[in-house]
Amino acid sequence: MAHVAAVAHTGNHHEHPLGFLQKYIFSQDHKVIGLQYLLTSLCFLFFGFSLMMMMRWQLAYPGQPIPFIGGLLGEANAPGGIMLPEFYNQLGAMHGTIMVFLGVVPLAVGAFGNYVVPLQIGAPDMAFPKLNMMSYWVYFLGGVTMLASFLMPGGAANSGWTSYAPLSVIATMGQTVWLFGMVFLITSSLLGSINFIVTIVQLRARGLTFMRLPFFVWSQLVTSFLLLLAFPPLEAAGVMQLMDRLAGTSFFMPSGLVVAGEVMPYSGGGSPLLWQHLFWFLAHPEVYVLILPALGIVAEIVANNTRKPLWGYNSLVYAAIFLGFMSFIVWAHHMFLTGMGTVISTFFQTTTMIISIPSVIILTALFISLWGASMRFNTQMLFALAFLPMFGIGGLTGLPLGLAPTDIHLHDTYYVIGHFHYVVAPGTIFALFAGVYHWYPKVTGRMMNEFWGKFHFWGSLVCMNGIFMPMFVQGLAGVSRRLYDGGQQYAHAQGVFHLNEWMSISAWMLALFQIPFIINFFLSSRKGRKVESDNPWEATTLEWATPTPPPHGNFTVVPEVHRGPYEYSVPGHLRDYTPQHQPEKA
Amino acid sequence: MSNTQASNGAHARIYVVVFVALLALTIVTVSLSYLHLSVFPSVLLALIVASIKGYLVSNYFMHLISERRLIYAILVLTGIFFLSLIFLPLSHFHDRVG
Amino acid sequence: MQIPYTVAERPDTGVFNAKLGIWLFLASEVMLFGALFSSYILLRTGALAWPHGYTILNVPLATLNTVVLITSSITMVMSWVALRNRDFGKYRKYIGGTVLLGFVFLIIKAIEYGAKFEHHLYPSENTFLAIYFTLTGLHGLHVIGGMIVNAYFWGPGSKMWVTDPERFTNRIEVAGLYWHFVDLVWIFLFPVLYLL
Amino acid sequence: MQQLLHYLGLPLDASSHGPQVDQMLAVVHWLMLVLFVGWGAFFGYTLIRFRKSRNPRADYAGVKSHVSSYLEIGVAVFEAILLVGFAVPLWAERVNEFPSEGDATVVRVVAEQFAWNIHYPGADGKFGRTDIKLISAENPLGLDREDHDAKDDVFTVNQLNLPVGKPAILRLSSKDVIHSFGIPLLRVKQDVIPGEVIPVWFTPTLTSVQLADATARTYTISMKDTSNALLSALVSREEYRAKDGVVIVSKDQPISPDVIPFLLQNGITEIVAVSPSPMEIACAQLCGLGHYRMRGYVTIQTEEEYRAWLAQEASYLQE
Ligand code: HEA
Ligand code: HEA
Ligand code: CUA
Ligand SMILES: [Cu+2]
Repeated sequence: MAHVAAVAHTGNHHEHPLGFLQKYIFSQDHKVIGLQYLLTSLCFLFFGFSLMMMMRWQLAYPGQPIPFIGGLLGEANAPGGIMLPEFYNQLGAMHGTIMVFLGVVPLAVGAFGNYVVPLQIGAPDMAFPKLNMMSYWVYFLGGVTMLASFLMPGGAANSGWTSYAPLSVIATMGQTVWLFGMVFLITSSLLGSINFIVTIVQLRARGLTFMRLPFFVWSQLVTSFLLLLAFPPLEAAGVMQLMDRLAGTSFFMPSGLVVAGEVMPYSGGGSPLLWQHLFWFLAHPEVYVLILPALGIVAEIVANNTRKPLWGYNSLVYAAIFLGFMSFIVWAHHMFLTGMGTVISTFFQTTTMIISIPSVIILTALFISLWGASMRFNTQMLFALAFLPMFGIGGLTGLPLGLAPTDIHLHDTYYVIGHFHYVVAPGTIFALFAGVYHWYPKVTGRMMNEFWGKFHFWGSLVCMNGIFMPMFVQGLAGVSRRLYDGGQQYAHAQGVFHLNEWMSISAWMLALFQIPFIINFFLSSRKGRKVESDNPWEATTLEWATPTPPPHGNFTVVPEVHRGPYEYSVPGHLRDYTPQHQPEKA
Repeated sequence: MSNTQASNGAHARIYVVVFVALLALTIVTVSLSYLHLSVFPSVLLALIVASIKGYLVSNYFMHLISERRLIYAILVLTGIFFLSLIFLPLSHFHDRVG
Repeated sequence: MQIPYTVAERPDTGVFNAKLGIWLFLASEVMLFGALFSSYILLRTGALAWPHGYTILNVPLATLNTVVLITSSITMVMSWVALRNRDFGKYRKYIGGTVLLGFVFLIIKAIEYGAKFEHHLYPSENTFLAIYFTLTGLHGLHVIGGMIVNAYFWGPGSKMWVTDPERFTNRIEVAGLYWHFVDLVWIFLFPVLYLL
Repeated sequence: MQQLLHYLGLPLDASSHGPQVDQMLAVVHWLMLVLFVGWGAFFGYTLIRFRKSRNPRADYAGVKSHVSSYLEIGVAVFEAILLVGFAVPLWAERVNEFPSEGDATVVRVVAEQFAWNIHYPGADGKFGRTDIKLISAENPLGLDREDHDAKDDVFTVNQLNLPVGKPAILRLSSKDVIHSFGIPLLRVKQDVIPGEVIPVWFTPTLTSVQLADATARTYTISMKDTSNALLSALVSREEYRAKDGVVIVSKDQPISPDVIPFLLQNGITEIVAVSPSPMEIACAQLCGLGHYRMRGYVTIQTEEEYRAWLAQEASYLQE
């Protein structure tokens, strides 16, 4: 992608040329930083997926040596190529952590947000370019720290991505490194979210009122607030867990713990539930951080490829704001079974049911937007369209989890795993793929290959469902999650255990279908068809009003906005799209 | 620079008054603690005094009093989440099975 | 294109960029300390016994520290007033004083910590001391952070006064907002930990 | 719908409150299905009807009616009914309306990495004193046998026996980390939090024998099954004899792989088999490297059998 950034710097602003380091490594240009985020987070996504592919082998064929790479994992992790339970737990915890904090969020917010938001609001850059650069490098540091944790004695963190105390407090060194990694990632997110909010509030172009913002920008704004206010409590909790581990305090350690026959040397008096509250205070909003930018991307692409305005733009915006607000007060629906009385469980069940309504509104608005369309089925549209029912399945299966009595049977089973993977994998990841295909020509000036794009799409769609649909069956049967042998020994799992093999094969097939994407992604930046105009998709939003690729400073003329974001097929207009910056009489 | 171009001398005088008030309130809160009241009244009084001091610092030193609606909106939102962070876990601990 | 509203206020929002930025940052800080206060309350209500802070901690020293911090707050705000009166010399004195008072605060804090360790009162002793050390330690880190920023604006950072006085004044205002917030946190920490 | 859920994997239930949980699961899944099929049909139709080749110029206004608002209100109302009509009362029954201890079997369950210690109060109905200092390999509960109430206390590891038809109250606690006490067939699950004692209650409605009858399945066997791990983990529900009358597999015996050729030789191609312990305690919360094998067995007996079992366990104490 090197030449891309090179072109990006032909802008007129810097009289004195920047050195290589300042241009590509310590760049303060939001577009270069966005690309740095993009490449780093895609690598992490792939890495997180690879960890899961190893786990899926163990689940499908428990106790059999892993082919090809089994021998490379080391005697401490997989003697004779056979994975140990300790190692399985490390892989699980790191898969969750990497996917959420190092893969999807940096991709959705760091990459797409950084690249697209300033362009869509007609700004020359983010409000604080230095801070932007710092937030990338702190993220990078956090990522390296997480990776390094695999090299610790005892390996990486192995207490789940949720790191429930006391298990995590008595865990091996890897957990300490995990906590430090998280502190870096939280810091990076805080810097980033402040930057986004200030940018969106302060740097909007003339005429770009809040109700004219593209929905993607709205989704980033709400997301930033979630990150800003939900992350600090986890940072506090992380500090307390570090204290418990390093200074021997008892924030999360109750009195009278006996581990493996040994009385623990803690003074006691702490509470394991305190950790859970602080963790989920972040982690529930976090899941909306995973989904909101995805909804934003889907909305952009749906509007663009239906060639008509989004139906109910206002309700979309209000629903997103309401969703963001509510997401702060539903967290304890992850804790129904920690011994909740009627009053508190009723509160959290009610807020959980309430929060499903804005999701229904958003999805409904997107569905209705399809009515009367003139749909183009390019690759990004296929991914965006598939997102809708996939998110639908994931969201709908959240309902029985959100009601405490049904959660009794489903809690911590594969039903939960199925629920959230439908929202994050064929949901968010599809939306992110869609975003890559959609904005690729703006970034590189070249198109990605459509045939291989569609191949990537259909293969991924089939395989994703192959992996995650059987999980609901296993969950209904009562199979617990995080089982090293996939539940092989349990009587109630006997009828559904054989599904594991199918799911694992689907997962490896899914990996095969990513190969054309990776090749397409890199090759097209050199060999792809050149775009004929700055606006190849004939879109209305401001990012398409820049030169391709956008130079440093973004716009050649200061943009001014005259209308809402999705004025497609306006009656009486010659063209079927009317860009936001087009003056009234033209 | 958000406040109007009032004379800065006047501002400086306000700051000194606030400073003296803060010192006085510090003495108040420390002396209250020597009364060794029972838990509830002592917590209440200490929090009231601290809130007054907080009010003075935020309103004058941080000139929140002349700040814009945008800032207030952010702080109100934060306040709501702050309260839910404090009170929801607390109510869970008070409404437990067993 | 230049990034707009780095100095001037945006008419419809009424703030310049950095001011919005620092208030957002402070909002996140409220949640950070909020989580710790929440933990304090939960641990205390769940505890069988909870010592009164004054039976273990040194109230006179902490009172002195409260006075030191309040004083540093007024010098901080006066440094900003000085800049608005275009009196750079006075500014240097006040901001320098703020940094020094920060030092004094830390030294007193260190004496307090030292006395605790001498009596073998470590964070691991009980949850009261755990939260005491965590809260005051984190607050101390914030003081150090503020001192670094202020020292920078006292020294090398103050060059901007010559090139862009408006922007420099804004920076001091923003640094001040942070410093006052650190003071504000202490105003709550002090009674909660020492007096109750 | 309930049938469909069972078909999809939901196991049979053997507790008195289980049917209510299942019914609620069914109602929620109805809502989900209706929404999914309804919107799915709409979605499918728009994809065909409004593709570019069929509809070259998009309609700026799109849908003008506000049917969708009614739909959203409908979903909200339905969720409110679920909440008020099902979820809240059902939950209240689980956590507030405990039966009186006099009418119930009261048992302590102490979880540890990676076992379930079950503590019965013995004939006096009183749990003896425990002390963490006394914990050892032989005394996982740290039971103080000097204590008067502890003299007749019985404990087992990973084996929970309960009488059928009588409410059971389990007091859950943990020695080390968080575990989760789950019995899928009873629709019971409760996190076990160290430092706390959390009770759960339920009434088993089927004995293990009845359960075995209800869950027995007919398996068609072939030569391939000599290496079938699943089959070898089962026990036969019937007696299978060779043509000459020799017993190949007797009732309730495991089906070892090497008998399969004999069965086939004698023309037996179908056997009725069942898991030897159809009801299990599954640990649902990650609790360390042995989480996957933290499995307990539940035996539901008639009142008499249960008493006899307790008496027998108590008799070991004398030795
Ligand atoms: C992006 C991520 C994401 C999203 C959006 C959601 C959305 C929701 N989640 Fe989920 N959830 C997770 C990620 C997510 N979740 C994760 C990661 C976990 C597990 C964490 C762990 O334990 O490790 C989890 C766990 C989880 C639990 C805890 C379960 C347990 O541990 O026992 C609960 C319980 O209430 C829950 C509820 C919900 C609800 C009610 C929604 C609602 O917001 C959903 C609202 C959406 C709808 C109601 C859909 C609307 C659909 C239509 C209108 C029709 C569609 C039809 C067609 C498309 C044809 N989730
Ligand atoms: C955003 C979150 C996210 C995502 C996307 C995924 C994606 C996937 N997850 Fe995971 N998962 C979690 C979050 C996520 N997961 C969490 C939080 C847990 C719980 C952990 C815990 O128990 O603590 C979990 C647990 C979990 C389990 C349960 C393990 C257990 O309980 O023991 C399983 C089992 O199959 C699984 C499977 C998968 C699979 C097959 C995918 C696939 O969908 C992966 C698909 C990935 C891709 C398609 C990658 C695409 C990338 C590229 C193609 C790169 C291109 C690169 C360049 C161009 C440079 N996940
Ligand atoms: Cu015990 Cu998992
Ligand atoms: Cu949630």
